[in-house]
Amino acid sequence: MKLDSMYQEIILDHYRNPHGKGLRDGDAEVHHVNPTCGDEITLRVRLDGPVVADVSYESQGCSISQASASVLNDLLVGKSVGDAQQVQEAFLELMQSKGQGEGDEEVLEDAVAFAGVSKYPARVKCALLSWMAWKDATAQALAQRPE
Amino acid sequence: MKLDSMYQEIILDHYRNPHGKGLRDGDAEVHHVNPTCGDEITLRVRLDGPVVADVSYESQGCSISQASASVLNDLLVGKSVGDAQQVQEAFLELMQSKGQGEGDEEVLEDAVAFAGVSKYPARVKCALLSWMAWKDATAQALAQRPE
Amino acid sequence: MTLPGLLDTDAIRKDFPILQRLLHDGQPLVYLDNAATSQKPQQVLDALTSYYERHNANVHRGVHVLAEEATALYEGARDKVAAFVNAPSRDEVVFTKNASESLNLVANMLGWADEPYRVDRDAEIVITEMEHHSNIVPWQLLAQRTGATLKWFGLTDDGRLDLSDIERVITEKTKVVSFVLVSNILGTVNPVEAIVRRAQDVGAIVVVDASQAAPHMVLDVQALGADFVAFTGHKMLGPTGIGVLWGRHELLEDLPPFLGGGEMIETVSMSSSTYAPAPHKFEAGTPPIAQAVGLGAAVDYLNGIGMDAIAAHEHAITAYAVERLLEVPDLRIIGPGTAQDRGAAISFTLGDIHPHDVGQVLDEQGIAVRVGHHCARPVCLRYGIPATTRASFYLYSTPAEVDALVEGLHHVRRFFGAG
Amino acid sequence: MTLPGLLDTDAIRKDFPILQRLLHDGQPLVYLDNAATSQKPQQVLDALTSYYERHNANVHRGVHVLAEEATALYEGARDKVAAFVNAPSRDEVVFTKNASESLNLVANMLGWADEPYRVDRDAEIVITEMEHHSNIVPWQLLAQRTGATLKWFGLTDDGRLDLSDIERVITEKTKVVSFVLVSNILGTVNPVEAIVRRAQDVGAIVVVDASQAAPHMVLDVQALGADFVAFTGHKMLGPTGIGVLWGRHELLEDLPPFLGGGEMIETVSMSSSTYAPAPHKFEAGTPPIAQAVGLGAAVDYLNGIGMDAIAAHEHAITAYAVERLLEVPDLRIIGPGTAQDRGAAISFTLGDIHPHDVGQVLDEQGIAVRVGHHCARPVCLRYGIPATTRASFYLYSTPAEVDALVEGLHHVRRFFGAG
Ligand SMILES: Cc1ncc(COP(=O)(O)O)c(C=O)c1O
Ligand SMILES: Cc1ncc(COP(=O)(O)O)c(C=O)c1O
Repeated sequence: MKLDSMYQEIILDHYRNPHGKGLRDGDAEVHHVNPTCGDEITLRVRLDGPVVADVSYESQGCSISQASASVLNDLLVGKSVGDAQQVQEAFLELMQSKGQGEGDEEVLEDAVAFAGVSKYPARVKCALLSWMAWKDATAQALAQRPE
Repeated sequence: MKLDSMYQEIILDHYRNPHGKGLRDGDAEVHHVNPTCGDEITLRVRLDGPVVADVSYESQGCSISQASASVLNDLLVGKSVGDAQQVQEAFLELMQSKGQGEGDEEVLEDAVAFAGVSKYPARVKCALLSWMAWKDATAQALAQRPE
Repeated sequence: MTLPGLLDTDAIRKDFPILQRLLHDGQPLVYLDNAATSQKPQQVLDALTSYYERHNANVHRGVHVLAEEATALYEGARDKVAAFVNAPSRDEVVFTKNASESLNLVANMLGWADEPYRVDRDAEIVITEMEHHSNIVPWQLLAQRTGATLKWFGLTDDGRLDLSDIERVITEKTKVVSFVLVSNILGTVNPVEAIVRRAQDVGAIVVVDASQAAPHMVLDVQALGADFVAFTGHKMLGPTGIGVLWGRHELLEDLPPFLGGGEMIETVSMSSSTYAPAPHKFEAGTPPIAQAVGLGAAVDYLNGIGMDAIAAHEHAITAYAVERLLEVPDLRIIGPGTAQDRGAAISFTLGDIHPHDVGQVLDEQGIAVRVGHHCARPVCLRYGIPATTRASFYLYSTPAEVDALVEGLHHVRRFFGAG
Repeated sequence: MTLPGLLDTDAIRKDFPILQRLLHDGQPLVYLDNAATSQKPQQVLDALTSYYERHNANVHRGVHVLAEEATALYEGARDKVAAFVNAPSRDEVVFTKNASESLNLVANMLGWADEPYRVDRDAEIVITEMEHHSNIVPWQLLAQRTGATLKWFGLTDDGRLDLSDIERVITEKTKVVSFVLVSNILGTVNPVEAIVRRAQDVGAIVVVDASQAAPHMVLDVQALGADFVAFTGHKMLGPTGIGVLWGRHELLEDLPPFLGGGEMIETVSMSSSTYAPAPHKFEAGTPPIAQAVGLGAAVDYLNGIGMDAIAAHEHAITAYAVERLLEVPDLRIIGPGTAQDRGAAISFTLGDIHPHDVGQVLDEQGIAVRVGHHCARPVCLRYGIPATTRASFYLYSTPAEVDALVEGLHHVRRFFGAG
């Protein structure tokens, strides 16, 4: 069944047991909405020197957007901001691949499971919601830093 | 040629030599425009007791609207207001007949020549312009009368 | 499965080419997204094609054959729509691009109007919590831009308007009351009379959003008693790109224009202009000519079946659907729980499976429903849910499609490990 | 008759079903009313039909197959239009219902904007005396409603903009300059650069009405240097019911919305709403989906022929038409008397025979021209004439049609006893 390519077991697992959910202290907070479907996320980023110390979030949405936030938390927390940005870019590229990309498992780990989502234009935005929020929040956190 | 049914010789004559054109004294003046084509008329009505003493006008427009004003002047001046209104109604009915009406020559005289115009929806408004202006001006002139 | 009151859907479905389409691996299309937009019968497509192939020209102002034919077709469509809603005069029918434009047109007219119509900082505007965004945002913008106060009727737990405090909501300060006749998310059919009576008592203008009514029931603007009625072509078998605003003649005459341009003028000079009489005053620029012609053909088609018969068909399907949906475990209908005073749009939640996921898995089975807030987010907020899944029916919907939906929902539950 | 630069009109005309039509007693249609609206090739009709027969659904917000297909087609049309006008970003292309709405949209945005864009009582708005009513009335309304002052460039005797006092017309107070790129009545192609330069010097927003340019020449919004460019689908082989507003990204982001409703929001609650990013912010309600798809097909068709080739064809036809028309006694061209810097619309008067009569007698011969003030009444006032007869050409026009027109005009003169 074609659907299984989108709803990988790994995605459903993250959806049922999201990692790192809940709002904790952060250096910057953003609220993003997917106006085409109403999914929402409030996301905070805490940086510790060059490192993404925490990404915490409260969100509402479908299995794809929820699982994606959970995977993001897994992948980015603990990485340097630069490395995390690379992961974010790789994920964005995968999502824009219209079902063509497979994703580099070295970089994306569990997130390669989203490859199948990229075939569904309406769901790509769900998958990207938390990643765009993270990008925005991180930019704000960096901008606030004293020179 | 079908066109000849619209451009009766009589219409072209009135167009070339309009009767009663020019503005003279009146009891009421109106300015009507045909917004779909830009034809314009300024028309004055002078009443003398129950009688249409004069209909004078300045106008700009096509052969149909010009000839129609000229025929109107011929037909209505000198009639009682009541009779003139009957002629106006008969003309309106003819114009709305979509090529079906012939017009009562007893009532409409030269104006029956416009029967062919009623086949051309875009030109019906040209033919009616002066008649609607006359109706409006007469109503105003009557309304102004001391009781 | 046959139910009393059903139309001959076998015959009707033959008129709709898209209903023959197979999806995915040969699944027949089960189109249950009619509240979003309807499908179009061959008759409407033919009207469009024949307009473009034989008569296309710009309307009004032309003395050549094509221009006269196009004008007659366009104005003929106005006659058809006027008759369809029982308008006292054809001049009360304004063609717009969609219902949203129709509603914005009213809001803007009232903002720019002179007294007694003018909505200004002392005025109150009344809407309801179940409005489509297209009947919320124009009034929010008007309120922001004039300083007027926006008020609204809340909702009861079973998806009805709470009119218990009608005297407090609609007051002497109320200049306009705008509400939906049939909700696109809840399916509720609202009690027009009570609202209109109160609005008239205080001298407020009444605007009815009939976008979900015109396609599905007899719509009689005179019986409604409203001042303006808005609806949209694409939901009633017509093309996209055309909407309707019906308005009472005196109001259309008195109120100022909205969009300025060609067609809506009487005479223009550089320093000032005068405007054509209604409806042209409100139709700036080249109108949606082919779309009006297509809407006229849609109206002919609907009349051919009969709006009463369509309403009866949908009522039967809706009653059946409500009954069968409630068989599905964890399914909660958002809106009236019976077919009483409700239209053919049924929103629901399915346990904690997100509507996006419900819709996706149904789609895989060829079943097209809509998921989300259906442009009525305040309703979701009111009922504390992020979104709903909505199935909505029309004259070509069948009980077998209801069965397919129910079957599909069982599959959804199994897929997400809930069944 | 062949002229250098002509297209293969035999082949092209086969694509246009209506051009095969016979009028009256078997007269072939000579369609010279292209400035009012263009005819549509089979390719555009097929795109419309196939949209409705296979893919029709409401766009955005849908997870089912049809909704995804319809969205891809609609947004794909935006990509095509963006490429057609060389827009830096697809998000700068807003779909409206026609050029008139596009122009009203800009006028309204500027009226409701915050500083520095806001047009208020201290502001000056500059247009020209050769504008279409759709680029006059919106600015008159804006001026009336804000107290701003409306100013305009006059015309020279040979139908050009009189820019001699440009420094006095466009001043530090000027907030917006809106002008037509190619006049629909005079045919004049205006000198964009001089106007844009002066407008930019004083920090004014520049709006270009490209309704008569987009169909006929390469339109490159980046080269133009304007802030907004408006045009309309039906004049460029597309359906009725769709227009375009291109706007610079920052402006679309900064300026407030116009129509409110579904599709244009980010999030709505009863008390307030936030708006989607451009272009959706300006597309309230269900958009003209099928019409956008049709316009996309029209753009494909135009690209297939090549806008340069189309411009060359029309230039050749126009030069030939000017030359031949001037052979007709008492014929006076209103507008530039040569094909230099002019489009393919040629207005003229014929002695004192009223244009309505000219048009009627031409129609009898199957020749469709437009007569009247062409929604540009100030031009008629300027040249002291009540109206003109206008012949306008397009990519399917032939020298033989010019000959038929000239023959027809001789007949008109004979008919009214002038020849
Ligand atoms: C120069 C010009 N501007 C604006 C318009 C208005 O276009 P539309 O009627 O499609 O809104 C037209 C055509 O009528 C035009 O020729
Ligand atoms: C109740 C209601 N009102 C208004 C609208 C807006 O209609 P449109 O999108 O055609 O403008 C819709 C449909 O989307 C609707 O369901």
